[in-house]
Amino acid sequence: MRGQSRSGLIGVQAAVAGAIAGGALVLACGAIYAQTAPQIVPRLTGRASPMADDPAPPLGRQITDDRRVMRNYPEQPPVIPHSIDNYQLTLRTNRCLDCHRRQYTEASGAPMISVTHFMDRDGQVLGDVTPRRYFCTECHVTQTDARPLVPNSFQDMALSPPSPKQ
Amino acid sequence: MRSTGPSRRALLKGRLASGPVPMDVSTVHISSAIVTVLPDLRNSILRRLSALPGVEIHHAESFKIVVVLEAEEAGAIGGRLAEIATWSGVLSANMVFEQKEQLPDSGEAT
Amino acid sequence: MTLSRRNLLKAQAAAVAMAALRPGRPAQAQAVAGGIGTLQIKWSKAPCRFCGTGCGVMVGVKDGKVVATHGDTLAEVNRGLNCIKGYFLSKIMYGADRLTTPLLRKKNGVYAKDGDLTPVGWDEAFDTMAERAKAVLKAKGPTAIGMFGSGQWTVLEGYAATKLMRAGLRSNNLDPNARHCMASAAFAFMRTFGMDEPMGCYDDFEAADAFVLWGSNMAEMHPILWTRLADRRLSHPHVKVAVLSTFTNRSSDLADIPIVFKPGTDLAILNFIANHIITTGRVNQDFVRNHATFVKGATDIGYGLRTDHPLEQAATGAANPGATQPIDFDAYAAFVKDYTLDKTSKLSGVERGFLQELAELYADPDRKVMSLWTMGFNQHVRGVWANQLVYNLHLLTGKISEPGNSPFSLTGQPSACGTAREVGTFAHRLPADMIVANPEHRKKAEEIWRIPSGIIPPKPGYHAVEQDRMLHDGKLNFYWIQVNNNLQAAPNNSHETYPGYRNPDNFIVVSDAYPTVTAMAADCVLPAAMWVEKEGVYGNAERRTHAWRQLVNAPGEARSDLWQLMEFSKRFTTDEVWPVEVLDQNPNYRGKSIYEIVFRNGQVDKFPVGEIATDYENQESKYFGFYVQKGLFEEYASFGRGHGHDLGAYDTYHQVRGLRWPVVDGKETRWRYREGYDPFVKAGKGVDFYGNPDGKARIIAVPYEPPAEAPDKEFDIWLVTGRVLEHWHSGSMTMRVPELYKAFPSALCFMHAEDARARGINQGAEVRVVSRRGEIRTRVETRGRNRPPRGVIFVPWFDASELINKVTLDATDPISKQTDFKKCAVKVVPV
Amino acid sequence: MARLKEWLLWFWTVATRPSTHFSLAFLALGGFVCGLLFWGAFNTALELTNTEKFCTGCHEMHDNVYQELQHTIHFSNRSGVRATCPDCHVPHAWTDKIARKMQASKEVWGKIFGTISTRDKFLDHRLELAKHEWARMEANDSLECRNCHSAIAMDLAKQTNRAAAIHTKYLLSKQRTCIDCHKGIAHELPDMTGVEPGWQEPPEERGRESSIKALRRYAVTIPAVE
Repeated sequence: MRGQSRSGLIGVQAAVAGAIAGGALVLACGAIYAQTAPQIVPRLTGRASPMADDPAPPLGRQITDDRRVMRNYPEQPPVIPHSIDNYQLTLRTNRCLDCHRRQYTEASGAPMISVTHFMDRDGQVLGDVTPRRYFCTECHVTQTDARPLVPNSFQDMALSPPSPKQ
Repeated sequence: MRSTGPSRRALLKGRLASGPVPMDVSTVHISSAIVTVLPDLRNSILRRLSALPGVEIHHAESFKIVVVLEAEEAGAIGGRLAEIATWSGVLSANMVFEQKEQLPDSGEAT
Repeated sequence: MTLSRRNLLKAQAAAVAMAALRPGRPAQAQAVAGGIGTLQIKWSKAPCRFCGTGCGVMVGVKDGKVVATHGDTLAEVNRGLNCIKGYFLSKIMYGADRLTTPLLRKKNGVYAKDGDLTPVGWDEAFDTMAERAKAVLKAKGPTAIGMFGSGQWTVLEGYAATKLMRAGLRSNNLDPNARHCMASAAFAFMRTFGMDEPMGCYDDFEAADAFVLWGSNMAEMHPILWTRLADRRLSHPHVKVAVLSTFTNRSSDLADIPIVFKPGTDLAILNFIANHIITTGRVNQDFVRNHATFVKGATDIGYGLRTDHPLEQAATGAANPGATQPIDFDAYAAFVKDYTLDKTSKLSGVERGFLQELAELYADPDRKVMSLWTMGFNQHVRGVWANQLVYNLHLLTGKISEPGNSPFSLTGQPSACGTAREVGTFAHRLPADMIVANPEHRKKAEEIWRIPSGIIPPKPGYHAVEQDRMLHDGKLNFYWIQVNNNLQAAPNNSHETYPGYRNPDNFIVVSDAYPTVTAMAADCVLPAAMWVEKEGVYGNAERRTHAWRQLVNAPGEARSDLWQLMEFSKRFTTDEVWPVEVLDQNPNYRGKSIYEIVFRNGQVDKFPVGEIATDYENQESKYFGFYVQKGLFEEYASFGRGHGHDLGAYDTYHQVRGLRWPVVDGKETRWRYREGYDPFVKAGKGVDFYGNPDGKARIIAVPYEPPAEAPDKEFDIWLVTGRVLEHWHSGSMTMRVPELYKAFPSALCFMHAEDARARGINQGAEVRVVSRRGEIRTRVETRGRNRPPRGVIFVPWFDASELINKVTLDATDPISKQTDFKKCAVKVVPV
Repeated sequence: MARLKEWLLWFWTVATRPSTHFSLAFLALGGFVCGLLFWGAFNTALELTNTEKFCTGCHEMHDNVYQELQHTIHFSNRSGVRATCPDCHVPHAWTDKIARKMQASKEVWGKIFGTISTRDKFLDHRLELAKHEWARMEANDSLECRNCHSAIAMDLAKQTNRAAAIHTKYLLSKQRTCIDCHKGIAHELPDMTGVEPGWQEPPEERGRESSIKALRRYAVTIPAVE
């Protein structure tokens, strides 16, 4: 998601600039990727000879720098910036809540689970995390240092220019 | 500072504006929270809230108050919320939304 | 006016909080994901693009691009939640290597099988295709052309394809990749109830007292249904969850009864439970007497391998695997008597205690049980049996067709039910559960399609695995693949699939949005519009039909599969593809283009473009000059209306968050076959399995039979393949979303630490996974989310650079022809 | 049989007769040597019971806790330093060890009566079993952890900010001991309802200015995204 990082933009003028650049990017990508035959990116397109046995590259390393990463849009679940190896998330215990549950955040210093997680299926706000949200890893995942295979030209809503109607 | 537009490299890598960070910008954390309060203590809490630095009251109902918080330093918002949560008459102060930004220190023209 | 970024953010923050204040408000009203009005985001509903759960999402569009998505609070299925994939839907269409122009293998400016993929125009692509297809038709007739579709086709695309192939080009060689996914479930439904698809629905999650997962890792594969199951279990302590699998996985984390059994022995466990129910006298006698009959199935039915394979030669029942003969209750009881606790425990390697607890969940008359299964059951050389054996348990106890009592077959693709099954894109099927082999059914279809009788060929076509074999053997020469990545998905692909694609006699066309392994191995690649780049309809696992509008345009020259099928059909005439005698009897069909026959028959083109919602784009309709989607839907719906497959009016599906068929007088049906819920059950009947003429369901007696291949001295370990949460199927969409890719960047070999040590393999080391078919190189994970027992490894198949299907065995269930991707013998050796 | 009887008789007569051939010194010495031999044998035997091989010799341990251990960092890690069962579950000081072994004799009964002979039963007893170990380690200030992980030897700079902050706040200040926070690091956890995480403030502490300051102090140690 660093791809959409807004760092370095100065207010809206720059945002517009960014957007135009974004538009340009799409065209650029169009130009780079479409006009010629598709490039070989083994993990996506398979290898040049798909049935060959080539070495498996080393595994990506987990990112554990504790840095919050900007979301692509408000309702995107934040990614997990720390290791969760062997964190137990079972019928009997929930290691995530040991730090992120409201009553523990003060001592653990971890961000508190947002109130949206307290709403049950019928939209009632409960006293604690709703059971339907008990398994945190359904939506929140850690990241490795693997570099994206191809660019993603997704456009941040705040970077695209105000439409002419306005 | 025009140079902070997306570099050609950034462009090819599909990174929007991941150019160098200008020196004179600072981090700002903007977040919103819902403060649940006892109705009869609401007004006093509203007063205390408005007194807090970087806290704006956006909307208030009988026992729910929507506040927008702003801080320069990570965790300060959390701290402030934790603080609010300890006030008498406050049932809970829950963060709903947080965004981290790099913006110039000078408040830009609106 | 421009708004300060800071103020904008504050307004956005406030808006989100305000939305949180008001749960359950219309999702449009909380246009929060886009912040506030100044952001000018238009929100529209759509079903999720991924699995068969069928979550509703709100899609935010700004300046012709999808800029945000979030769970639809009004969608019954997910009530505002999404899984990690769903939350990243906004990015799946924007991988920079989207295909934006047709590609054709060319050398010196002309088509050549050994040429390089070169950008061409649509006309050149279609002309070359038509030329090849006509040559093949002339030389070998319609049985030499085929199409491989998908449960990711919209209902309309699937319907257009099946109609084009059967009514136009006169070939039944049309099969969906759902054959690899759902076929066993579909066959079991037909054999047991005479009618496809579940009787229950997702509402059962909130009503059941026990959940039994038979080979389904819902925690990763159906996350939103898992949230509903977890919700029920965690907020109602009396609820019990049993998870059966061949390895410990994330679903086991919620299990009260965690069971890991030896591959294939689930059949024995199922028969043991039936035996337990009978011997403890808990059979629901009334229900069984009034609503069930007993049959005995053919045994030793082989493994769907090539007929010259020794295993097929040896199988005595392989000739007619689906044969059954009627028996009575006593004969059935005697049959399952062998499956004692001891025998079953020994065979399956499961503790007696767990087996008893599991059996009690079904036997206890006061417990409502929901059985759930996916690929562990369906991708099984005895998949149809496994499905039916679960129905046995629910029928013996009468725990069926009512809230909470529900044998429920989950699906893997967004429209596996809606398109692959209901529309009938299988090689042997027609719409609404009809089959090509039945003259009555063909007649009905020909009438609705307004084509002369005798056009639809009576012989079922090649199924998925057979298609690959026929391509390989050069009997299938023109092959069009849409919305799927079969070269990565097909079993034993380095011996059967790939050689077939590269066979010089064959012409392979692939329609896809991205350059997949399959596309790169094709001779002609057509750029496809995807998801909300077109108007469409999906049908999920609970019979819910859900429609969406076109919200953005596809990039470059990419066009929807529907447009491609229709435009291509213009290049054929009846004189070229229909038999002379039929044309002689029906001269008025002479000289017509297949396009006119199939799409301009006065029904499909009945609705004017004017009926399209004014504020939405609809490229196909504007191009062809009539409301294509509505016309196709209404003609298709006429197949099912009046006999339990009823669909509502097309336009209503754009208003509601989907409706569960049968839809009668605008009312959906939640539980079929039960009076009071299902309008087709007459008053006083109570329960009526009206799919079968006698109104009764079949309880079948079939034994445990061993898998096609088992570990031996050389290939000493079981291989199980499957998916992971972060990636969907072959990963062509999710691998292009940076967050999802970074979360799970490559395939792994999940293995038991002791197995690894025994082979001198370190955690994280590179290994070769080798079978009699082929091998891949990957890395070993002994600590991950999947924890196989000794003697089993698990390898996901999403990674195009580590094609595990080079290793898998192309054995299928002999009845459903669905591949068994869960059981073959391999060895793991250090590199 | 008769032979044996004869021999016993002979031994008895000899043994009861006062020594005529051997000096007292020799006898004493002999006794001492025998004593040594016995002692050595005893300790050797004791050590044999202190190996992972012995612990996982019975299926209760092998099929449950040992399986779980193999998925954890204490079983395989970067440097290959590995903790075996006794490293964490048997005290290293001799007296504590004997004490632990005495307790263990009770476990032998458990084995004989098959208290946890199946996974099913094991899961039922897990909470009880876990509580024993937690209590023991709380009592000895997580002695077995500290045999390898010495608080003073921790390089806070090498830890993530979160870990460093929390270790500073709770471990270095001796407010908590390892096991308070690091439960279930080597095995699956039992039902944890009612078991609060180690860093949870005691009720009277909560909401105090002090801990808010602590939170701030901790928070600023997280560098901003550049």
